[in-house]
Amino acid sequence: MDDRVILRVGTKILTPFILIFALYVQFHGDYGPGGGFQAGVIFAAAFVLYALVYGLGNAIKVLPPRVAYACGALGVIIFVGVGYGSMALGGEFLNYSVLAHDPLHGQHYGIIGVELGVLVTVFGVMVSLFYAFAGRRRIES
Amino acid sequence: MSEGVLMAEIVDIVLLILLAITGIMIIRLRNLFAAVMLTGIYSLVSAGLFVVMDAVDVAFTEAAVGAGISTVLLLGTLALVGHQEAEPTHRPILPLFVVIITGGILVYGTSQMPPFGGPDNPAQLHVAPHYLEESEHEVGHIPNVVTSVLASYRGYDTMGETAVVFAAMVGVLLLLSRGPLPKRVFHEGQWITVRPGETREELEAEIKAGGPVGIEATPPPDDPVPPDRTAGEGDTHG
Amino acid sequence: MTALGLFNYWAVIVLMMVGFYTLIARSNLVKKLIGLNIFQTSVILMYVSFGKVTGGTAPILVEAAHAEEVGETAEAVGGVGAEVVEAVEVAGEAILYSNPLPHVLMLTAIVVGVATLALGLSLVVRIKEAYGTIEEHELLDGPS
Amino acid sequence: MSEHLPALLVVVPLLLAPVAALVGRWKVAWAVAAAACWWTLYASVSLLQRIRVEGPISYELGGWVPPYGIEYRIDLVSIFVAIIVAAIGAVTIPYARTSIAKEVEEDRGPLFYAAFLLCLSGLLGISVTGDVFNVFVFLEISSLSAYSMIALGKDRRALTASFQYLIMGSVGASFIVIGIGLMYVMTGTLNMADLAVRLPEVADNRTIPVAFTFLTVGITLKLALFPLHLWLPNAYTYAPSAVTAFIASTATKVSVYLLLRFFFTIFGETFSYEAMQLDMVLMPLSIVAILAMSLVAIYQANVKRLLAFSSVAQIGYMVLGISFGSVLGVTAGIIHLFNHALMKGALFMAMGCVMYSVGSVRIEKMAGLGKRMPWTMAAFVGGGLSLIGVPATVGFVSKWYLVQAALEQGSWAIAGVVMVGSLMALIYVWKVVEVAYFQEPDPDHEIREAPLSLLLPTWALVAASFYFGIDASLTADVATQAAETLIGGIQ
Amino acid sequence: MSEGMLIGFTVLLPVVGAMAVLVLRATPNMREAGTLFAGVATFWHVLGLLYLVQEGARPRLELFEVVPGVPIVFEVEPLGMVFALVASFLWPVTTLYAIGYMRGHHEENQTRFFFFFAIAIAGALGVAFSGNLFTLFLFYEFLTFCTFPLVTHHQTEEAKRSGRIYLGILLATSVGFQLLAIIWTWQLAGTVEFMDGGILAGTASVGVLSAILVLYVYGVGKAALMPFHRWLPAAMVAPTPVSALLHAVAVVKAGVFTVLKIAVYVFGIDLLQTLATTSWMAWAAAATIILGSLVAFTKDNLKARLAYSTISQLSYIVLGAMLANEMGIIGGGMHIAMHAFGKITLFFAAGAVMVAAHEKKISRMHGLGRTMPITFGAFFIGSLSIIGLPPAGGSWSKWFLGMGTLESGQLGLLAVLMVSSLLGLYYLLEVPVKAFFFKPPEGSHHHEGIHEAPTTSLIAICVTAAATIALFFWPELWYDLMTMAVSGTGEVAP
Repeated sequence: MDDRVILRVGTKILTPFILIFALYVQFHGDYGPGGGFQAGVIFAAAFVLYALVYGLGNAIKVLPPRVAYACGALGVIIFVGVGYGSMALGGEFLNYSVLAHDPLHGQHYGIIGVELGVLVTVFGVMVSLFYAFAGRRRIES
Repeated sequence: MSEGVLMAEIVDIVLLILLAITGIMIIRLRNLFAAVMLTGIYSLVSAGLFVVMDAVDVAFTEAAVGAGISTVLLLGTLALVGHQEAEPTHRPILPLFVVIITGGILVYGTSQMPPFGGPDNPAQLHVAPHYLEESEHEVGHIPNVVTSVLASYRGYDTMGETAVVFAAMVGVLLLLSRGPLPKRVFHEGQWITVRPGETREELEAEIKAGGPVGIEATPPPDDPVPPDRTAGEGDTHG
Repeated sequence: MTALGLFNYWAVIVLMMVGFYTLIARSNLVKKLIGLNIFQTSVILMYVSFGKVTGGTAPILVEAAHAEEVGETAEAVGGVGAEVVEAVEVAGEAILYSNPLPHVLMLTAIVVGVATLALGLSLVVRIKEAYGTIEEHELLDGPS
Repeated sequence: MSEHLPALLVVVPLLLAPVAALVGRWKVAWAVAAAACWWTLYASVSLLQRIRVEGPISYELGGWVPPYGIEYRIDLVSIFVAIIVAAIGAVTIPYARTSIAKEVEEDRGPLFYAAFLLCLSGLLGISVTGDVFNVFVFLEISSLSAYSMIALGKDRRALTASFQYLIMGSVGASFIVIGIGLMYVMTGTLNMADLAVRLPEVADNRTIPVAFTFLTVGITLKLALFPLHLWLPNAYTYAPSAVTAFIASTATKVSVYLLLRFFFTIFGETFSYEAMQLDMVLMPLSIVAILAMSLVAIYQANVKRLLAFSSVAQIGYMVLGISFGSVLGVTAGIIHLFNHALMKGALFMAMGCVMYSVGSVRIEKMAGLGKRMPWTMAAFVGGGLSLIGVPATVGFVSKWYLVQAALEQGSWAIAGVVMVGSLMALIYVWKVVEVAYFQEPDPDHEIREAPLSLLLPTWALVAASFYFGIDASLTADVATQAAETLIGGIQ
Repeated sequence: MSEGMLIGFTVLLPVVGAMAVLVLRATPNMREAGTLFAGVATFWHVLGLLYLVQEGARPRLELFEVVPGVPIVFEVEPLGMVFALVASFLWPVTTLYAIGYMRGHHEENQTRFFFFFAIAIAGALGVAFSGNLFTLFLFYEFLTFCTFPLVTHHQTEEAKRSGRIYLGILLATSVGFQLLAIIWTWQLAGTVEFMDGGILAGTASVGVLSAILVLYVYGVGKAALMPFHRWLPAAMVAPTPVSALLHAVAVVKAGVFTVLKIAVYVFGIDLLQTLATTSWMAWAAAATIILGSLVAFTKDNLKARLAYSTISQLSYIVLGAMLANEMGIIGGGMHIAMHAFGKITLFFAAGAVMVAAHEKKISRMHGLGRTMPITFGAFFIGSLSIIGLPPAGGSWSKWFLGMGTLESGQLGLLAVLMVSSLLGLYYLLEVPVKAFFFKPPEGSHHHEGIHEAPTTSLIAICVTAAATIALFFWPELWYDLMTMAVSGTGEVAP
């Protein structure tokens, strides 16, 4: 048990930073490399790290598989929803320009929206995949 | 030619050679754990190569996905299926033939291609300059042109990509999840996770027995990845 | 024409064929998927090579942001803001950017690749459970 | 609303897929999926009407002008294929309700229907898009969901079949991506119409023929043209019944459409047939496919497998028509897309009924089914007649055009091959009919007719295969116009 | 009622009859009454059409287009009228016979039998009235499929085997050759309409057209030209009424009728004369005539012998068509009717013997004529007609066929006709001779307690036998119709 203490404490300290980094990647995507996809992967990575160190059972307590699964589906709905929104406002599908009075603002909102969708989906999917593989044995036995 | 360009090209060549060596090692190795690790390295090296070739977004993603997620998934699988590859039963003449033909055709096809890195290559001339020059006015102040193309010009592709990821989740869960996902329930003052299909009676019996309850019952908490599975266990199909 | 010429393409083709060979020649299903992974990564390399412009830089319009900054500063000090901005933009014209389009496409391709890999691996897990082996020749010869 | 139909056709199922995945109960998920399927049928039919009046429709996704943004470009060929996909989806979904409930665990229902909708929207997306990379993305959506649906079959061989499909499908998709990349590097564009304009200028460069080769090989892998068909028989045999019916009637059809799109719209007839000598490759392959695969089908003991091999042979017919490169030949290919979807859908659905009631589709288990399951077997006979090409069925119409196209080229030997193929179809259909009608049923085994919810969709397809066989003027008309559009190039 | 409606009605009536059979299946008497009624009504409608045709009209009914340019269309012309008259007249007669036979033989699944029987007649009428090659092909195949359950009626292993041969040969020839030829015709001529004088003249080289002719003649498997004749003896496992109506009248005549129709309306006599393969086909038919007769000789089973006799006689009609002159075609067309009446009489008689005496083998029919005089008397009359001797109708058609061979200068073919008739003289007349003049073997009891066939069957036998004789005295109807068909005008040639 002793040799794991450092690992556990380290993980506990590290996780918030990873999450913040993910958010940075998400919102800095406009200026530098990064975006919803990368951020989603990093989010998921933080979680996977937690699960690896603290065990799957604890991870499931923090983030039940159902929630991860729902995230995976929800992100797609958000993305497609942005498309429907622009359609409802009279533009083509995914034409963000109509989302605000000013086309450039509209574009900005739209991009934030779809990046969020990507983030949520990728996070949810990656965690779900991890649960599916890692939890394969235990759920059945 | 500036010094920086020359430097970049040398790095480029070195990395390519490194990749080739890694690739051939992956073929030769029969220990799958080692192969998976090398695959991760392969991804990392290629991420480096992407950086050299100015594709920072691709590099970032490749590092996160290829070296990260893919490796985790591969390792998780190896833990379930074992990690030793069998000896080959016959010499793969036909695959070799196919590969040589395919590669030959590709080499032939690239032989008259505009040279690597030429700024006047057709690929650089038609659509791409529009993104570089106009995105500022059309999409707004987003310096990373990759983001504006990804999210706006070709946002529909990205939506498709999201759907692909989602499809993968659906597929994996269809294949690997056993019954409904485990549920969290509030039971006698605490949250517990209930195994899918577990009836109230079973749950109560477990609680009465005093042992661990629900999903927490089975896994030793410090061993996230289960050991190698024995053949054909548990599956009633077939 | 650079020193690399077509070498870059051909090296990528070699990598691609390494992956392709692993994919079709190997009997172990995990190894096949690894081969597929290498194959797809090499395709990504090929695309990115297509987009590379020698002497170029990543398609992030740094100087545009910079120009704005300079312009704002210039305006703040009551100088000839517009002219400064223009000057910086003209300088920006000279900067070569690599082609962003292949990068965008390949981001999608990476995602598709990992999605395929995940699905393939889950199939491998199930095959192992159902047959007790993940060697293709044993699967084909084994009892049906 | 109506101006957004091109996008809505694809994104409605795409939106409803995660919705179906989120609802807890499979019945609700089914209802969501059914709504999406029927919507796509409505949308595609109304688009067809519009296109027949107004000509091809272009829809700029995201409001970006092509070639900078992604364009949906729907002409008669696209919408014809989209209608096939949507119609088969709309018929399969009520069938799936009963059939999937029996073959797939109940709690996976929502996931299954999500996969189904993803597959549907992927296939529709391929058929209407005007952007080559978008083709790849939607191809992957449909493929990934197809792999997972196929793996759900009860038999453990479904898993290996799915894996094999995954490997070959991914190789095909990678080849397509390589082809697209090579085209892009020479033209700088991904838009189909734009490519069609810019490709001829660089067609002398070696890169373009190689791009063409990779695209052709990649697509033929996906459409299972002999000898790249190895994934198909297993996948069709072991997938759940409803999945087989859906995939068999749509996935390969969409791939054939891609072939048409690339050959005619993008590369152009002159390049494909004169510079690349496409006919010299496709014609022999398709002839071998017709003869060899029909022969293999005759010796199958599993009827779904038999039908799968027959599918490979039938794909040979479609490609044969395309390989002529004439209006008549392409018309034959296109019309056979539709016709084969109808009859194979019906046949696989009938086999699904047998699977439902008997639990096996091995031929020896079908003894006496003519008496025990009269409606199912009558549907099988109906679909079988069409497969043979008896007049008043859709199969006849296909053959009519195909033989005509062959004779137009003066190749009576190929016309003969088509006829011989029909006769071989007669033999393998007959094998089943004989067992079902002339052998006495096992008296110990209580077998009952399949429920109405399975029979109705099956019979809807059988009836359609007779209706469009007796009055083919609509399909023939659209197919001819579509072929003329393709060969005439982009208007 | 408009002319078009009349055609539609005529073709549909048997279907209505079939439906009636299904509805009335609970009470056999009502069921059979329904069939009979439908049969008489159909015949009545055909007569109405006959009247129109004799007036020189060509009633036409065009339905929807199957593929652009190829509609489903009916047109009643004299040649089709010949076939339709024969089929629709003999249907109620055969029904009458079948009532007695099926009950006497205690057959099972009688409802299915009568149902498909009626449907088959609809198919035959569809073939007769078809206005283009496509419609003809459609009903031709329809006929194949709906007679299949009749052939395999007993569902025994033997029936299954025969059914396989039946369907295999008929479909293989029609799909493999005939359909190819039809599409080829469409490709060359741009139409598949039947037209006076043909549609193929001048559309392609003589070589190509010759090849198409061969495809057509062998493609019509129902004409049973050797080597595609095996299905006909195989089909004899069916109950005798089926053999009688379908395999002496409806199905086989649909085949030779198709050959005639193609010869007259697709190629045209003039074109036919110029083709190299016409005389080859004539000789192929001649070979079938001789070989069929020789095989008939060797058969001891009465139905098998009649089957081979049918193969031989069908080739007379093919021969008539391939003579490519007016006399030949008139003879061929008339032989459709003459042979139909003669052969159905023979089959009826054979069936009657089976029902009454349970006897199939000719060698065991010694002396049966004394207990069943009417049956064997009718057999004798039928034989005369097939051989071509007066006072039976068959002599006329043979006469014209002979004239045709003379006109074309093919004396060899005339000799074939003669030889075949001589063979027929032996293999057919052997039966009544044995039945009437030979004594039953000593000590055998197997003829005791045998009476004539059931009454309804007997009536049918008498009707067809009488008609066979009547045809000798009044052949004008058939001659006039065929002349109209050949001359291509509404006028009756002198």
